[in-house]
Amino acid sequence: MDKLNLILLVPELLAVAAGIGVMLWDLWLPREKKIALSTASMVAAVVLFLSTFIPAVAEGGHAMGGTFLVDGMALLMKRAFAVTALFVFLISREYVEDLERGQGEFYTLCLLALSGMFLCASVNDFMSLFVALEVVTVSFFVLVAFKRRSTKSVEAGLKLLVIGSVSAALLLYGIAFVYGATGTVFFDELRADVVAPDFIVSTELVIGLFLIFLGLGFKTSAVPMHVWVPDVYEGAPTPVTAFMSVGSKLAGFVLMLRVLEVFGRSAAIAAELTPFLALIGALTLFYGNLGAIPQTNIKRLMGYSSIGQCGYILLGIAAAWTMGMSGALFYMVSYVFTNMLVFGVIVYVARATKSHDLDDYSGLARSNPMLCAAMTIGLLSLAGVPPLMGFVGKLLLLGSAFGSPELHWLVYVGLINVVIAMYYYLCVIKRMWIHDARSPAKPVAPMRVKIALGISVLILLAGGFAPQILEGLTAPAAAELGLPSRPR
Amino acid sequence: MEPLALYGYIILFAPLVATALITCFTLKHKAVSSWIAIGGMLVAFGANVLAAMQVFGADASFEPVHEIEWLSVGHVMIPFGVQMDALSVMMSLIVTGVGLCIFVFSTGYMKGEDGWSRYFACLSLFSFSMLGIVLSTNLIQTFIFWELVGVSSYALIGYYFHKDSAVDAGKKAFLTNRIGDFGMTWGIILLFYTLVDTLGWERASFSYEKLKLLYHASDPLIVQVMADHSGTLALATLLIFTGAVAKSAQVPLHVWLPDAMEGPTPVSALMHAATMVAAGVFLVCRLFFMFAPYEIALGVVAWMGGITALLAAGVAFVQHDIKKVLAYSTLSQLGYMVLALGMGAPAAAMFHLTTHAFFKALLFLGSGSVIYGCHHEQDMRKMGGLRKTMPVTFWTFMIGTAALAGIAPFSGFWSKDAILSAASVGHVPGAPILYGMGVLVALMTAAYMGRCVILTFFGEYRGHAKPHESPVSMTGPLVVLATASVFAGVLSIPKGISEHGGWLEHALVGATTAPVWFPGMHEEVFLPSVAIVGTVAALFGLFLAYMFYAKKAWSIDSFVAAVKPLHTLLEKKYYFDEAYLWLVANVQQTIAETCGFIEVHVLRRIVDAVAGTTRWFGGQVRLLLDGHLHRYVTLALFGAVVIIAAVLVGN
Amino acid sequence: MDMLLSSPTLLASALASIGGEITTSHYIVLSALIFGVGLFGVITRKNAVVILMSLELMLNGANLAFVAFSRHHGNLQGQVFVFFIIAVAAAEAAVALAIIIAMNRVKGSVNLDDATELKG
Amino acid sequence: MDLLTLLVVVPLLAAGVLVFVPAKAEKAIRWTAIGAATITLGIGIWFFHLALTGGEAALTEYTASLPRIPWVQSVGITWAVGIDGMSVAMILLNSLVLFTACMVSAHAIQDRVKEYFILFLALGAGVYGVFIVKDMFFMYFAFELAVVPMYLLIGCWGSPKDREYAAMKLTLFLTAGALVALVGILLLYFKTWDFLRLTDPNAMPSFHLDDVIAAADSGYFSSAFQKKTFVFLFLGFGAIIPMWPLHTWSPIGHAAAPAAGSMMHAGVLMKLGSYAILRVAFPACPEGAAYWLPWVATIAMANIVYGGYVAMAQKDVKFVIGFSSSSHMGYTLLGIASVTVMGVSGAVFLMFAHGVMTALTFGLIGFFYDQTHDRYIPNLGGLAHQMPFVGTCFALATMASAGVPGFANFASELMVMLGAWEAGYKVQAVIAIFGVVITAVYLLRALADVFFRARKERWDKLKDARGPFQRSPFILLIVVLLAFGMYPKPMIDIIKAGVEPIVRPVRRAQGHVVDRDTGAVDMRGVDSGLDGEIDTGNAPSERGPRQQRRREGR
Repeated sequence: MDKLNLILLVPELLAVAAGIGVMLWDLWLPREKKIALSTASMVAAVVLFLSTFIPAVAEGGHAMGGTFLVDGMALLMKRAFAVTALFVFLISREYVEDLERGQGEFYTLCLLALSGMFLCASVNDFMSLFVALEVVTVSFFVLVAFKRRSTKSVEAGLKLLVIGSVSAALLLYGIAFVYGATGTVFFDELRADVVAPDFIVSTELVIGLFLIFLGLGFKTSAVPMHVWVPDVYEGAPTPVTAFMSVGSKLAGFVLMLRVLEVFGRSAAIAAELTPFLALIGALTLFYGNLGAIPQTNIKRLMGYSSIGQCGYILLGIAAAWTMGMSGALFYMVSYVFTNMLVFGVIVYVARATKSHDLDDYSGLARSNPMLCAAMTIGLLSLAGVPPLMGFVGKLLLLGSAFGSPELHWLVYVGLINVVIAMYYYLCVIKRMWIHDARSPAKPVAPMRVKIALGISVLILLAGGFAPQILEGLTAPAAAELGLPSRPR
Repeated sequence: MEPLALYGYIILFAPLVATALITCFTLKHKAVSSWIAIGGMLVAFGANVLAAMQVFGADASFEPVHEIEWLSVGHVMIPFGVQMDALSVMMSLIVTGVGLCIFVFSTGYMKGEDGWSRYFACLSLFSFSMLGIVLSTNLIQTFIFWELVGVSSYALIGYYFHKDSAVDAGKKAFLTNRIGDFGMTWGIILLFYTLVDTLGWERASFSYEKLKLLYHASDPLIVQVMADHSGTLALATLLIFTGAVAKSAQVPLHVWLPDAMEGPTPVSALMHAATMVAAGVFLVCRLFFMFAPYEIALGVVAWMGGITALLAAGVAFVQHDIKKVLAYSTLSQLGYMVLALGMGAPAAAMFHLTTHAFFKALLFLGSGSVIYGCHHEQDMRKMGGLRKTMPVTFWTFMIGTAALAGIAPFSGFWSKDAILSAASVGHVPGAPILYGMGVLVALMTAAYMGRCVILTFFGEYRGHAKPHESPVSMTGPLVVLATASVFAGVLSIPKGISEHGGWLEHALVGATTAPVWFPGMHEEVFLPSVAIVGTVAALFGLFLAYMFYAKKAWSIDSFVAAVKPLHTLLEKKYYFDEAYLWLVANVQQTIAETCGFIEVHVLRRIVDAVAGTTRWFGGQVRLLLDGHLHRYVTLALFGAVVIIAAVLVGN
Repeated sequence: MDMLLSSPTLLASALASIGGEITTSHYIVLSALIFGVGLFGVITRKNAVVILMSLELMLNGANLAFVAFSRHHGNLQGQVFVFFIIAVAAAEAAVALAIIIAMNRVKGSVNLDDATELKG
Repeated sequence: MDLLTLLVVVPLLAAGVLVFVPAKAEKAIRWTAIGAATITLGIGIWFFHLALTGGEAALTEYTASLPRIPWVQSVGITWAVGIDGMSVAMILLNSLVLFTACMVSAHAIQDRVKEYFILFLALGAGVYGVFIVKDMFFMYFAFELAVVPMYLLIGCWGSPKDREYAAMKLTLFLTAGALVALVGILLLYFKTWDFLRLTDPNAMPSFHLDDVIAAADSGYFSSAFQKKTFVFLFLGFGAIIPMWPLHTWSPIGHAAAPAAGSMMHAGVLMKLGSYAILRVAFPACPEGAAYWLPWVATIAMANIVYGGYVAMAQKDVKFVIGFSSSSHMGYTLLGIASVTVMGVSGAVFLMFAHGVMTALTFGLIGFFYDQTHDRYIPNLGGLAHQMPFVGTCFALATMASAGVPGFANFASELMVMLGAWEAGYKVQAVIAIFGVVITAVYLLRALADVFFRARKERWDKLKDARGPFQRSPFILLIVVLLAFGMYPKPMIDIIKAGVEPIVRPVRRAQGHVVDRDTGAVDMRGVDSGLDGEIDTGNAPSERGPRQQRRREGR
């Protein structure tokens, strides 16, 4: 337990190393060769992905005196993060090329954020939770404000910063309460304590947990800490938005799952948490999906949509049993490919039309059928339409919530929102397929991106037709979490 | 399958085969089509004759019914088959025989029509449907062909589909019959399930033979049960009768028949005079055992017939279109038959049906020949003096008129006499009145036919185009039918005259007789008084026509002026069409418009409103983020507080 | 402030021991007050720098709570935590100042009311 | 792989292949699609033949021979397909419509052919899926799979006027309906899981219908639960039928869709709802059905009459047919509500007949609309002069739709009426009979005003359907209608064998004596026939389970 066992941290360490390495190499590279950095980071991402398969890592266990845990969920999510990073590097290449300066920093920050996400997947005490979270957050402060000359970018950065810090403070205060109530910040001890027969659920603890979930809700863009999302999604550089919409969101979720996993073991605490999470989930669903309807900017639309998507995962978390966890993990993984698909298209359409207006997408079906197909499939998967991955995830989440009768109302809310979401996604699809092009601009995507998009389309279809493949990974990971195996 | 049944199927399907062949292969080759059609008819007729020889032959040892399962679910089995008893064979002989004449006639009349093949295909289809009704063994099968007859008549009335009048007439015929079919379906279902509820699945059935067994049952239990539910059963019977009312054009569902004259004349002759319109009468004969037990049912039937006969005869006076005159006379003759049925003399009805088939077909073809000869002129006011130019047509037409007017010894006399004598001794309420109406109608018939003949064939020619006699293909059938009209009477010369008489009745006994204990059933005898009254009436009618139109001794105009209101009433055909028009245009259409309004302005609005509301909420939600950071933070923290408070209060 | 009020046991003990010797509750009340003041600052002030200061105040509120609980439970976890918080806060502050400067560059002011380009 | 699965795989595979065919190779694309459709048509006919020769036994045997392929084990999703008399009819229907629709669109669609056929095949696969699967998850899956292609088919190839509104409305309505049904499915799912856990404490859940039905048969589902669940299932699937007043999406959907689109939509898509009700709701919650169906019968009445009258008020020929469809679906509902083997078989047979008939109608309308670009009846007229073949076919289709004997529609509607009366819904039955009159009114009007009357010069440029390629789909459909109409017994025997086990539990719930072996349903309790009824003295019709049931039912 208390041995260092550094081998488990290889991915994290590699990530940090890669970040620093890129930064240093950046110093030596002449201006025109900087493109190599992009290649380097792609390689790094691949290496990081592979590093999670190192036998010692893959078999999992504790490290750093029990403050670092590698289990099924951690591994799964680290791989998801690595894939996300790879996607980001793939679609950001042109964008970074156009930067007059600071290519190195961009990749360094991305890699550092990635290391933070890796850490989030494996935290096993509140201190590392906080630190890991902040590593991600702070890197994103910078990334969002990366276009220092763009008022939008800076404004987005500032908003993210303030709201992020406030939520961090809330989180800390919550942790403090939990610490006060239980006397420890180590998850292993907490896991043991909460199921102890003499454990009493004090109000401090409950409030503390509420605050913690609010604080994490900032990253997962859950109501009420979602306020930053639309602005920042719109203001940030598109690749960063992509990274944030998946990476930092999932980091938040993996932390939520972790905390839930720790405290949810005790039925008493779960009974306190479920209504809270359910309420948040319902509000998030309505807020995101209703807000998305009138949007005319694709990135803003995606911002609201990502709020809505968060609501569905909260359904599974509120249900707090294995199927919910499994569904949440499934959904998170499918979310990686879905959102990356969509943002991949967004990046290259925006490069052609120089704006993010929804009407840029009119007639895409004729001007670039391949991108149009990818976008359509991505949006449909977000809408949860079979035979796509998103549908299965959504069904698992709804199903898990449906298991416990007191959450039926939440499922009805979820179903209503499926229809609403269907509407605004179809509005985009309508533009692409039915309307005629407005601008002569013909979006084009480089081959590597085409391949990436193609692969993720295939994965989405595979995840729809043969969900058992992915489900075979998430189910055991969820089972490990030690939550009840049937609805409460 | 014994030969008789085989004949049945041949009779039934020969015309259908003809239809199929024509539609699939020979639409382009006119001659071939017509020969295929006639061939089909010939085959059917031949088989029919063979069947008749067996059925009416010396040894009556044959199984009349052959059925297969057409559809069966649970306890309900709907059969399909042929019933070859005296009634059906008799009727099918008429259909095939008259049909054959008319097919041949058509080859002359339809010369140069481009829809020739279509015409013969439909004609064959009609023959198939009609024979189906005649030979069917059960209610559902009858209903099936009942509808098919309607369809083929729709197709043939609307033969000239570029003419609005023809199209609308077809529609009218179809819809009027649909109303009848509505009642009929209802009646059939009601009857069947009443029997199911009372006698159980085993005994209930659609088949005529099985039903007849029930009605004739001696088992006291069954008799008891049937008696208990006589009300429902009578209702069912009358509902089925509505089908007959529509098809046989009885008031008030008669409106379609006059318009149906829009079709080619041979069609009018075959369907709207000889066969199809008689289907109703035939059906009642077939189901007579169901009507017989119920005084009320018979009463309704009898009165409906009487009224129709009278009203139609009235209108016939004021028609100028020669075909319209015949159409209304057909109505009134059908009324006669129905009257006979109501009086409990199905045999008499069938007798009249037979003779009427011959002479009315003859008259229609005659008028067709006239129209053809006058270059498709139908208005009698533009004719006259044709007896010189088209002698054959003239003489045959005269024979037909005589028969229709009921002048002895022409066939019409005997059949009409049979009906009148049945009426004179009938048991239904108000029988004497009906008898009086019958006599009056006889008078009127003679009168308007006299008018028709005089206007058409006597006096001076008032038309422009030069009239000419028709080709043999047309006159031939006329002669054949004329002969039939003269001698058809022998089928059932009453016993009083010759001991061999009453043959038809005896032949039909098996098929039509009601239970022994039926009061209204009446052994047909020769009543001299009735014969005399009838003849006098007819002669007086002819005399009137002569005085008014030929001798012009009395001025028709002054007479009309004298009875102005009556005349307008007749000209307006008692305002039936107007009434229906009002019903359709105002009631029906209003309902439709209302529903349409609800659809568009209520239901659709509601749905759109839901969508609109959602969109509105969307618009509101997005206003929450107005760009001011400190409001964001406030919103977030306020939200947090509210949520936490809510949850804590909730727990 | 709110979350303190909604935590009755603490408040009760705090009020009970007014005038008595300093208990954990006093520290918690104090920390809550500090946190609340910071929060109030973030909500009300428009100047980015002041907001940054308020944020630091909130974090320090949390720090105080940790230290107090650490003493209460007699283990050092809380105090260790505080070091982490201080470190992270420093990093955050650095980035924050950088962003504020950038804003000052592009907008010529650090007033949040000038940063309302993104909305809806 | 078994033939049933092939039904889904072949179209999907074809669609997958088409993705990689260059968009310019239109001929190849068309023939690939037609080829796929033909294969499935062959399979459909094969199954029909199997049922014809072997009867229900052969089908059951075939189903039993198929493995349950576990799909997502932890959630209990299995790929399990099965076939019975009912699905045979529906599969045959879908294969016919899919094939003819492919043929029709092969010459009607000129723009974005590749995308069109990819979506079209996906749609077909989805419909097949619903008809063959025995796993509720895949039932929902397949249905949704069919909906979205419909959106794009209508949106991209529909008539420009109202396609966006129509497509959006249709998709949202169908999705919403499916979701409501999903609630019902989930209710069943968890209840079944509880049931399974009774025997084996750590049993896995299951979406498989057999497990659900086993639980239902064992009486594990409380009456209250069944009533609740049935509402969700019925409303959900009912919106797809479409049941009044949830029908507003349907007529406008018909109107806006391209010819083949409306063929598939009216031909098969609308049948999914009633099929699913029979497949899931009846066996799973018989008591719920027994409780709610009297109301359903009344709604069916609304469907028939209201739909008919609205159709009468329409001036757009596609709307006329669209509303007539929702009117005809009223008969299906009535047949379903009757819960007699007669009525339900009639409903299923009607689903088949109406599917073929309406496919024919929309195919023909599409044929002349592609040339006239006008559906407004007063503008049309006399088209039979220019296109006699199409006119004849349309007249036949009209007759079929008006329930003229000789066409399958007549037999099925007659069965529905008999069934409704048998079940004691006399008023509804009479209304249904009257509905036939209404139908005749508006259909004949449309026929006369579009194809008959004087020739109009402005339409002289119209071309009639020429050559086998253009004519064969219409002829095929007509032949099918006539064949099954003239001698319906074979088809009915197949259908009723499949329907009886579905009807049986509901009848038992209604308190009838049911013969378990033959499935023959005795309407009159033990004392059928005369004996033992007279003894009681009072008239037999005053007693017997039918009357009792009616008292319970209402």
